[in-house]
Amino acid sequence: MELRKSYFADQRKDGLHEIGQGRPRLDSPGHVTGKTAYFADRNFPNMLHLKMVRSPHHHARIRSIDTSEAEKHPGVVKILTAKDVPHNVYTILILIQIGPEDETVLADGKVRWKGEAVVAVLAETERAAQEAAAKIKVDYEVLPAVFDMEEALKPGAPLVNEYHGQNYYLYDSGECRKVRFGDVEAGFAEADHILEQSYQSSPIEHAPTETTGCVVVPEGNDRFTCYTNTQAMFFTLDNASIILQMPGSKLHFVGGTVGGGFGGKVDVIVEPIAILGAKLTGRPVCFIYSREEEMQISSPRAAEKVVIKDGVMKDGRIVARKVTGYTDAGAYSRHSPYGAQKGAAHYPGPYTIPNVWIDTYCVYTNRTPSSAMRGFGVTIGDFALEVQMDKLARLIGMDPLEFRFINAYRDGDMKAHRQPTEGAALIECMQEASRAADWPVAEKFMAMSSYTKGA
Amino acid sequence: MAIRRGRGVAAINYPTGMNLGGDPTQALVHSTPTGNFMVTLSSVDLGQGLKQIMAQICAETIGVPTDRVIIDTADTDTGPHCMGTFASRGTHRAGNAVIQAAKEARQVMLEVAAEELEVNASDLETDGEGNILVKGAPQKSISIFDVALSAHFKRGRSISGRGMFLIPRSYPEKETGAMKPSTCYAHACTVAEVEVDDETGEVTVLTVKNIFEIGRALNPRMVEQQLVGGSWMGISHALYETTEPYYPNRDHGGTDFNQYLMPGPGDLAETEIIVLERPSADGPYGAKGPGEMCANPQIPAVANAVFDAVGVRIDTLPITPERILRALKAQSAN
Amino acid sequence: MAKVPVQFTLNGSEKAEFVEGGTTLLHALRDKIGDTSPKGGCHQGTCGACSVIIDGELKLSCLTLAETCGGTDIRTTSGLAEAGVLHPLQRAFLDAFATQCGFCTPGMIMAAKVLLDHTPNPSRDEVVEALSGNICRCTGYEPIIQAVLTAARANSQNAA
Amino acid sequence: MALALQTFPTVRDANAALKAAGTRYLGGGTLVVRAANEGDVLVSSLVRSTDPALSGIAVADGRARIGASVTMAAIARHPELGAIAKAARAVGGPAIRNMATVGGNLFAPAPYGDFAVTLLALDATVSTDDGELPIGDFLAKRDDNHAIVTSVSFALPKAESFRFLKVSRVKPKGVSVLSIAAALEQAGDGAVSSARIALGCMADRPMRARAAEKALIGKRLDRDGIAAALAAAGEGTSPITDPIASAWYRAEVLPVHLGRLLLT
Repeated sequence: MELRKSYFADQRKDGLHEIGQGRPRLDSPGHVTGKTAYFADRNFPNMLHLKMVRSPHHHARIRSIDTSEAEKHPGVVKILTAKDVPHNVYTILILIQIGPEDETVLADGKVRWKGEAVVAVLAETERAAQEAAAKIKVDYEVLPAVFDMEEALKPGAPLVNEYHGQNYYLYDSGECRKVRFGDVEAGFAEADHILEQSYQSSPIEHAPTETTGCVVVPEGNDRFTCYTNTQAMFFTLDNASIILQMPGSKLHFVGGTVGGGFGGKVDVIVEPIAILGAKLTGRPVCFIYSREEEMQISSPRAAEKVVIKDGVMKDGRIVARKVTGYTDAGAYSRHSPYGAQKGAAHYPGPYTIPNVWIDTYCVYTNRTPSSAMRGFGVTIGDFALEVQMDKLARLIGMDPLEFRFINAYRDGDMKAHRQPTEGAALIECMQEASRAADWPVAEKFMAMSSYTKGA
Repeated sequence: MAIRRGRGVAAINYPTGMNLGGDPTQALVHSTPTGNFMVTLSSVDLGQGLKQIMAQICAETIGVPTDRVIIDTADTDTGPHCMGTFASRGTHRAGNAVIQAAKEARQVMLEVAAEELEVNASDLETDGEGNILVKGAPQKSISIFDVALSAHFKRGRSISGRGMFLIPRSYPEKETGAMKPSTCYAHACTVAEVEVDDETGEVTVLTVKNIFEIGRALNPRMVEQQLVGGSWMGISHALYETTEPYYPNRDHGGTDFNQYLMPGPGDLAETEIIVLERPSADGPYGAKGPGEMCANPQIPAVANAVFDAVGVRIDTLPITPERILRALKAQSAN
Repeated sequence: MAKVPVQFTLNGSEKAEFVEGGTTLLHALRDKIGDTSPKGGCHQGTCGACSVIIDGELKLSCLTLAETCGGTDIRTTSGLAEAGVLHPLQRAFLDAFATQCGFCTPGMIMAAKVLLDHTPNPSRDEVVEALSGNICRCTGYEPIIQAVLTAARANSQNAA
Repeated sequence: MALALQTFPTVRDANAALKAAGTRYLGGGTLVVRAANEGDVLVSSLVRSTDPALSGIAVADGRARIGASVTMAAIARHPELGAIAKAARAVGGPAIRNMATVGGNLFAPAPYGDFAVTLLALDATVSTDDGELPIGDFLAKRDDNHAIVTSVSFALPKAESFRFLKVSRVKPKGVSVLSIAAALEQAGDGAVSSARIALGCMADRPMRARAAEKALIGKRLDRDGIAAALAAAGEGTSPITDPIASAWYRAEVLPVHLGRLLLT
């Protein structure tokens, strides 16, 4: 890696003592000796293991659940169903006033995705929990399911989630988050070329080497210590407090040393049910996702569809951009309404475009609920935007890098969401890329600056 | 058979911190009797190195070497609230909270030192090595070790501070979407060079040249770690990864690391990283959040390079050999 | 429940435990003996985080039943440093900033150790092959490859 | 119930114990211990045998006999098995190769079982206490097999007459998009005199590409000579679809990779 100090030197104070120094990491000696303590490295006597019975169907009504055989299985200590969870219907963003509550800790009457948690089994060993789980009989009435976002948005599509009442998240702005800037239709009318293209992704897993999990220990004083690899301590504690209807003062969360997160450990899934298990049995409980659960049960990055329509001039200026983004939330909200909204704030990308129209939808389908991941709301949008930029450049016969210089945002430019640009540095990154990759661009672009339009 | 070569470029920006703000983080800093500094947080280290960076930020602000700072984090019985580690917010939000707490502790430290040296606190500075000096008269000095002892056992002062950082929440205007999503943005431009086997659709990423503007590289070695790993993940997203290979069909989802595809150690592109620093106005020592955005520009850069190589557009991620081969067959059929 | 005795040498010291039938070596090491340096990343044999060295060979402790290890010599990353002095591989991982979250690190170091035990001066390709059963999600592998190559060079200089 | 492991000194005793319901044979553990870890409660009991015959490698008179417990790593490093070392090295990473056995590989469902593909191309014989079976017959009936495989034997190919290719998405280790093993004899003029080609991932278990084999006889290994074989390569295949690749893709690239292997 090279630090190119020549850029922005006037804005930077060098000569600090600790900042800017490549100091060795204080946690690395623990990593290389295997001494770093992750949550699962704590072992407690009499610990119970929690295994989940999951839905084999994408969408089904639960007619009945029979746990009688499983309860008799040797080693089984407790079996939990929806009725055991004090506040079973929840949503995590309720903490920042984004509702409605739309998800069940344990399925109650219905399952909405294949893999949804239905019954929790607590047993002396993992093996006993697995054997007992296999003896639980759930009688399902399979319902029609919808997997495709466009199908889900059509009238008459199977309703995924009754708590929403329709297969999209209802923002205060309506069925989507909107950004309106300038007059996009006038921009298209004025443009030399119009290009409308559609981009698609499928779900992506965080795949941290350490799977999601926690170990909960009753402290004997009506408090519970939860050793967890959550990415957000109080967010998880406070949501657990709501779900369990237990004062936050009874909960003690310990974590902060995590074997990779990438956004995959900000849902509140394992902790509440494990705490409930510890409370009802009075024993330590561990609930750790298997790798298969991490891959297919934990929230992935959402699949997205992005439709971009651009109006571009022969001289390279983009004069209008309309973006319609669809985020496949799966069956429940989790962080997806936030992510779709973040997309609306991000479009039309780091470019100054006078006429912009953005709609971003959060769509419900019968698949594993998606949630946050590294680059949340932006990663797939950037793929779409930057492939579109390449297509536009080729459409007008211009070098793709030069085309970006023409449209790059600079300090003071008004963004579509009506904030003036501050601290821009796209131009300088592209100038350095031109040099590093031996991709020459016209001298006028190498002379540009993010500071002002004229410079 | 032909191996065809192409290159592509992409340029991106990325917001630092939770979209629309409203995401507070607090920190507490106090001195031990011998002048070591404890930073108490509830922020989570996912492996990116938050603990180390908070130690360096505290050390810089107090004026001691980093090895005199201890990080106590993520115990909710002791650490004050942090919204969490996500949205490229850890360094920016927690770092600002640590600076505020450390500044308050530093002020008490300087006041105690001023009493010991019989000067005004405003005339004092730190040398970054654990000493407090009188500006312009460095021979007149006292060690932070002695200041802490004095504060504890002689003067009854608590060398401590509280920090809180909050970007007030912005609410989007319903009809126009007017809003303030973030206060600072990181930037990147990537040029990728690929080879595509036009009989099998297999892609080899030969080189990626990544230029990242990240505000300030607080610890350049750790910045490098993030950026190299992120660049790998970007290529991985471009060409390999999905839990639903036949989306929206739900069948054949991978359940292990054999089926969930990511580039192995034999698939690595030659990776060049160049970092620019335009300090952010409100970042700790000018820092922004580079951890997420570093994995974004490779995806479209690789996609554009594939087109440059073989003349087909794959607008669906991941860009698998199958998708390329199907497109090549459609291309030759036309 | 029926317990079975197992006895082996772990990092030079004798261990004897009773385990439940079917207990993997990974669980025996972590839950019974208290050596948590091997990590359970998948319990499928696909991530390498649980790698240990048994009688000189790299093995996956998650797929090895403890009761099949009677009389063996088992080495783990926690036993690599001698009297607090880091092994050259551990030193090289530190110097190369080859750890981020650290969860894959003990397994990586085991895989690298067996390589260097048999091939003191490996080529890059040999390092890549040696690490190929171990997943890292943070680093992009390159710093780890560099750490192993550096450790090999340090070893050969010491030997010279 | 905890998983019980019974160890027997002889294959005979182990075979007897294997008859109990819910019992499976423990080889290297890469299949059966994984299944147990993943919650396969149908397996309640494991059987293994320490019979030394299971772990021997014997090479004599141009034939090799490899005990069923011999690992991929042991094959890869055996000085007299150099011709097939590449195929053994194609299995897993180093730790898996130190555990995975020849016997286990015969039962590994696609996309695993690359070494079995090799054994099929070598026309190996699979031995159990019940007798010997040609590997093709063994693979066809492997789901009903209840006798412990004790060894495999085959005529050792000359290095230049055995070719192996495994195509993976992930390098250097990754599971198969497909694998191909070919045992080819050529006459003095270069014309192919005999050919056995085995394919992995082209069905749920290794299979022979008999039409391609037939099309190669009498042909030289050049672009024109192999054309008919490549055209026939897919005959009788029903490739698997899995997270690695679809049946369509596997079918499309089979002739490409077969062509490359034959022209090397």
